[in-house]
Amino acid sequence: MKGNPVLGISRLGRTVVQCTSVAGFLGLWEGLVWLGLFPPYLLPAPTAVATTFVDQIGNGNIPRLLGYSLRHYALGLIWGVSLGVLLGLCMAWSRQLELVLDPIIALLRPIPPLAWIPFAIIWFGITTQAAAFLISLGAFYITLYSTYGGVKGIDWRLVDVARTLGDQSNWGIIRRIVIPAALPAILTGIRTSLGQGWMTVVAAEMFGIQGIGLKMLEAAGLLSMDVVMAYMAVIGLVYFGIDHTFRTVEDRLLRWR
Amino acid sequence: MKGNPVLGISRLGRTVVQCTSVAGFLGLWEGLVWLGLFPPYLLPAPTAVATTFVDQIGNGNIPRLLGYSLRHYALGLIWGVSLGVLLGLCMAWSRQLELVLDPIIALLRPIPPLAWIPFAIIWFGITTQAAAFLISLGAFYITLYSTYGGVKGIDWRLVDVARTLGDQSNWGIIRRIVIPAALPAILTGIRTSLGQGWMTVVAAEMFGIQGIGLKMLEAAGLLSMDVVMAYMAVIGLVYFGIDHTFRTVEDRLLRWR
Amino acid sequence: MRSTKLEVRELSKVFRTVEGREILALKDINLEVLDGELLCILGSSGCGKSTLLRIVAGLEQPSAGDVLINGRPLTGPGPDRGMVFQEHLLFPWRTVRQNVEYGLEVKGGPKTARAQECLSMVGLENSSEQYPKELSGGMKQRVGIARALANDPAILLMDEPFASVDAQTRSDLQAMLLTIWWGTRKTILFVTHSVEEAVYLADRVILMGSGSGHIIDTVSVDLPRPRYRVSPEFNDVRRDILKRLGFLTGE
Amino acid sequence: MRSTKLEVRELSKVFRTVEGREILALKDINLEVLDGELLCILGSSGCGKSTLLRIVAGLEQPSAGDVLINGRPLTGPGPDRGMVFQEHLLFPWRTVRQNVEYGLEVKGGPKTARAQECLSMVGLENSSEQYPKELSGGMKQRVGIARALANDPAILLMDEPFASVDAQTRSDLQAMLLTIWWGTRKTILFVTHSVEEAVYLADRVILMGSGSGHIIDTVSVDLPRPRYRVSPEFNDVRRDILKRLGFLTGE
Amino acid sequence: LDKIRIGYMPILPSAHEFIAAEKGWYRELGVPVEEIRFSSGPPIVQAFAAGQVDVAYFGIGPALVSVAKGIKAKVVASGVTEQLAVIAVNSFADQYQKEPNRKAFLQFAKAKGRPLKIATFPPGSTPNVMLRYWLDKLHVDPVKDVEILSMGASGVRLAVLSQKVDATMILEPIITIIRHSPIPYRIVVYGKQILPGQPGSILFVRQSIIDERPDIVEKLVHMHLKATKILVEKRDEAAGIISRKIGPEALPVKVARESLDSKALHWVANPHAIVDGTMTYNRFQVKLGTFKKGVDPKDLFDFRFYDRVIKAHPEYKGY
Ligand SMILES: Nc1ncnc2c1ncn2[C@@H]1O[C@H](COP(=O)(O)OP(=O)(O)OP(=O)(O)O)[C@@H](O)[C@H]1O
Ligand SMILES: Nc1ncnc2c1ncn2[C@@H]1O[C@H](COP(=O)(O)OP(=O)(O)OP(=O)(O)O)[C@@H](O)[C@H]1O
Ligand SMILES: [Mg+2]
Ligand SMILES: [Mg+2]
Repeated sequence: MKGNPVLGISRLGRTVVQCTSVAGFLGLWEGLVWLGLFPPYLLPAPTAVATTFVDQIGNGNIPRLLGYSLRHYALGLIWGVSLGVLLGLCMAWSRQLELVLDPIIALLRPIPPLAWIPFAIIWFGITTQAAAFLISLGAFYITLYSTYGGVKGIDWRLVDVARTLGDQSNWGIIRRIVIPAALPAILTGIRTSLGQGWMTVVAAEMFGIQGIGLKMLEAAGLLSMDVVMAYMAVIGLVYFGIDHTFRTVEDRLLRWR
Repeated sequence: MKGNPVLGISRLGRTVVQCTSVAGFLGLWEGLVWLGLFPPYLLPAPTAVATTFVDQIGNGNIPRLLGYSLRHYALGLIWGVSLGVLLGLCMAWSRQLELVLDPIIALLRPIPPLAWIPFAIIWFGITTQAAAFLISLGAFYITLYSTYGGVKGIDWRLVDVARTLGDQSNWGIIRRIVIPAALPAILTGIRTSLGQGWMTVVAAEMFGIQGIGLKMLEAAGLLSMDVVMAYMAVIGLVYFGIDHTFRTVEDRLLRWR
Repeated sequence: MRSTKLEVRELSKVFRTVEGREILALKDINLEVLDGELLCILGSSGCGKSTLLRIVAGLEQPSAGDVLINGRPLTGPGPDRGMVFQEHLLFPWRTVRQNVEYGLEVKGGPKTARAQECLSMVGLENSSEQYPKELSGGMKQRVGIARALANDPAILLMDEPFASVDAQTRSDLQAMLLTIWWGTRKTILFVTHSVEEAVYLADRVILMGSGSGHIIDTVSVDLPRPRYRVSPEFNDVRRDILKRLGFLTGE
Repeated sequence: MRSTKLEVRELSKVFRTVEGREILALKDINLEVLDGELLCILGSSGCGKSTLLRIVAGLEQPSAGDVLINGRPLTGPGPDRGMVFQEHLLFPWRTVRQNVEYGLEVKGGPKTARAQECLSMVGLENSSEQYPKELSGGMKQRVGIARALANDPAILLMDEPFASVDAQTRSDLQAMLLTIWWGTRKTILFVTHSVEEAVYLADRVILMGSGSGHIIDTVSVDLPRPRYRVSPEFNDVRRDILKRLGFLTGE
Repeated sequence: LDKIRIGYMPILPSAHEFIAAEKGWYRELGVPVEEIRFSSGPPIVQAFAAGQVDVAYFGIGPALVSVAKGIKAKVVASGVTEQLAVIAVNSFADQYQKEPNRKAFLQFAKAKGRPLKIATFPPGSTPNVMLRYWLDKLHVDPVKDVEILSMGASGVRLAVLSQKVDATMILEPIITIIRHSPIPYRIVVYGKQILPGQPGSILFVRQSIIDERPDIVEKLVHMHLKATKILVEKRDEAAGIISRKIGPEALPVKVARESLDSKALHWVANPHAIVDGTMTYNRFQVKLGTFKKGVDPKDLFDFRFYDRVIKAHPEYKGY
């Protein structure tokens, strides 16, 4: 008896309601603009945004700028996640390392990645590295602590089982028990990093690094709010795609759950 | 048998190791600066940061700017969290509302709060409201979905129990069963919002809204990196305090767990 | 002669799964329970015991047939029937006392004295300010019983309440239940899949067929109380029931 | 005459809690287990049964005393002793087959054929590609047994393996265990707190005192196999053990 | 030296850079050139400090910040002077026209119930310093009597065009863009009325490049003068280039052409001409507390390249 009572509604019915709901929302919005209640720079019409969106794909802006942004994103995530997972494992496994590193990380962690922007710029300039640095910071803390928590929280009796089955070496236990048992937590950490990282990309680029974020700000300076919104749509769509893909991978890896 | 093997180390021993570790880290950093390997505008010495920190408290800058930032933060959180919790409850309770609202929210959610900056400025100007809007967006989505998930995931058999004990009205069940049962999830959502909101405050202020974020960016433009770092320390300390306080409240509210 | 407290007439229940398949959980159940009787319903996993109890509690609608209480048809859950669940299902955010007070709170009016009284009945007067997580499995079941008793229901529905505690605790709880039953003269429907438990507790045992959802037999247990589990008479009744359930055909 | 497989000499175990309190879990345990014997250890909750088994498995260090296997002192966990746990403790991310292959994988060399063989022994040859979450409680325990058997250990240590399955499944598993034991002639240490289970399975039953961590008595069960749970002789042994455990003093 | 990185902003004072790039003059330098775009001066200072930029087109303000913080670099030429203007909402402009002093600000605040909101570049940038200089001259308290909001070029445009601020101290082409938009704002004062001879943008070069490759620096100064000549004499051509470089959607050719005629632009390349103005400016920065002490002109200027180019090419004399 899980979930609240289900209305007798078919799969098709659901889809219809959902589409109607979105269509109604967009229609209302378009109507508001048509009524002339708002100047288009305060609220561009959905149709205008759609046209601009197609234009910006046609003139190659979206693919090009998205390319830059994804590069920042990928680089930052790769660094942040690898370091985070590695150090998280080590800290959960070695009490000594934990004692030494934990206070330093606890000291730095409350500073949000975006507060490092000035230093990112002064250390790396207005470059891919600066954006990647900011993204990797967030991903690092998140995956570090999720890995650490995941390893600490595994059912340690499974390690006993492995030992009775003849598995004696640390590396054997880490590889065959600790990592798979902590995998759900690690993957959750990575998924959270994907979300925060994407937000960081957009914000970091607004400080002058080529990419979608900068383009949005520049368009806003021209009061081309349809362009701003077209890029918001790009951001949303790409994130949706990334999250969806990752969830599929995650479900596949954790189908045993 | 939970947790990995504990080294025989006393409470006092732990504290000593932790302090040594932090002191070592700061000492190393100070040493690097003293050796003249980096000019102070690339890496200010911890002692310089500490002096600046005291100065900025003395001249009233830190209290004043922190006041602005906390105002943005509090306003944004209050709005975002109240709306999120309320709508989350309604959506989890009413299948109709869920069907209508879910697709619209799912459409907007992948757009990170900071991507709304241009619209925040154009709708609200360079004001407290603009910052609060951005913060409330993040808090709204997070608490909405955590509340929704929390309610969906409660043990619905407890509702059966309540009914056999004579509790028949929806409002009685929501008040006495659904909310307390979903409280852990709701509080987790609020805690996550506290973190993301604080990051958003700092970033949003960098777009010209008075507060700590702007001050950091201005100081960076003057290459006063000691000031930047002093404000990073403020950000870290305040967040640490907020998080710690909330966790205490949370533990208290959930002491039954 | 004792009056009929509860009557179940031609009761059937069909579940429809999400894929649209139909599951016949109960089929043509007829049952009469006397006022103050302690009736055990015995059957293996999935035979429909819980479904029967949930229908009587008003948590589930029958597909066909009626349930009458004091001759009046059932309309839904109500404080005249208390239910105790196998998984205890205490409200974890409420203390022991607050759990027991739940029904009284809903009704309104004074509650602390009555809650304390019910807690005494189950021997937990000293744990009233603890949270469920701090209790052992046996104590949790006691709270579940006290909570169901708080509303002073005429009928107590118990769904394998002692299935997940260890043997020693189980026999303690059984003895306690008999004491309470004796003291309050409630009508009790007690579901179990342990033959020993049924023979130890029941005035009458209803045997349900495995997987078929219907009653295959009824056995009256006429042993005097307190019953003694290793006595030859006890063993005889146990053996008789096992035979009727078809377990001892190989002998 | 059969040789001694396992010898426990003056074994004691003291746990120190985080607050520094000492808990005496085992006190002066002496035990000799013959090759191929099926020994049950019977005692109530907290009497130290699991601790004893964990020490024999090499997962815990004794505070005093020795454990000898084939006359040689123990050095740690090893593939010569297989262990089966109450909570089944399967690796949830591995399929049934991969669970059983674990020990063989650690050792290196071929594994699939041996895993399949062990799965056949427990009657699960057709579920080898399923994940633990897809299995019923009884099936999980079977996999746990197959996994322990895969290394072909001389000694099988079983810690209340059937405590959390329902009665029917439990008796099926008991029968299966006897078949395997008969076929492989392994030495088995079987921990339980069910008197009935001990009498049904054991060559010899060790009774441990509740809370004291020592052996209070040893009972040989000389009933022929297959044993019949409701026979008067069975009931006699059961009664004898209950009496020695002090349960029937009130009679 | 394997490449030269040049930082610029999408505003007219960087026009020399646009022309040099568009005309392909950089090929003459003999090393590859990387152009990096910034939204305001302070980020260029940071990038300069990070060693990510070798040559910068920015204001005298950021140049002073850099030198004061110990970055080794020199001003080798001036770009524009007196390039700023204050634009404000008509109601304030009217008031200020009647009473060009603090009263205008107080009147506005009284009428609106809040102080005048002025958007400009961040502290350390030339517009920000000049705004404060102006307010200081008028005895206006920069904290109580007005609200100063600092942001990058896009932010200023967005804030002004959506009328979220009442005024701005800004430079071309944003001045012309705002004048072209239908919003009720107009120019209140020009830079030259605030500080005559006020230094504006400059060409700033890292010392290591001056030391290692003086030939390249000389070529850069030469290009700078050539570009100045085009900006003054061939405004139609220059407007096309500027519009292309900033982005035609951001700055249509027509607007670019008009902004070249703006009264807020004086193309002055001669670094000697801005020394006095710079020192006045620097003294004000010390007064503001940005620096503890003033900068020595010797640490800031390097006139050799300008002098050498003028000697070799007398046709540029006067720029
Ligand atoms: N909500 C439901 N939807 C579909 N089928 C159900 C539902 N509830 C119960 N069933 C089915 O009805 C049958 C009877 O279930 P019930 O829970 O009453 O058995 P039970 O006798 O209580 O078993 P157990 O001893 O395991 O508790 C089972 O086959 C079960 O799968
Ligand atoms: N790691 C430990 N640290 C401290 N005390 C322990 C530890 N393991 C067991 N004990 C204590 O040792 C005693 C014996 O525990 P053990 O688990 O062996 O009992 P058991 O007979 O297996 O009980 P059960 O039937 O409940 O499984 C108990 O009092 C227990 O609390
Ligand atoms: Mg049931
Ligand atoms: Mg145990």
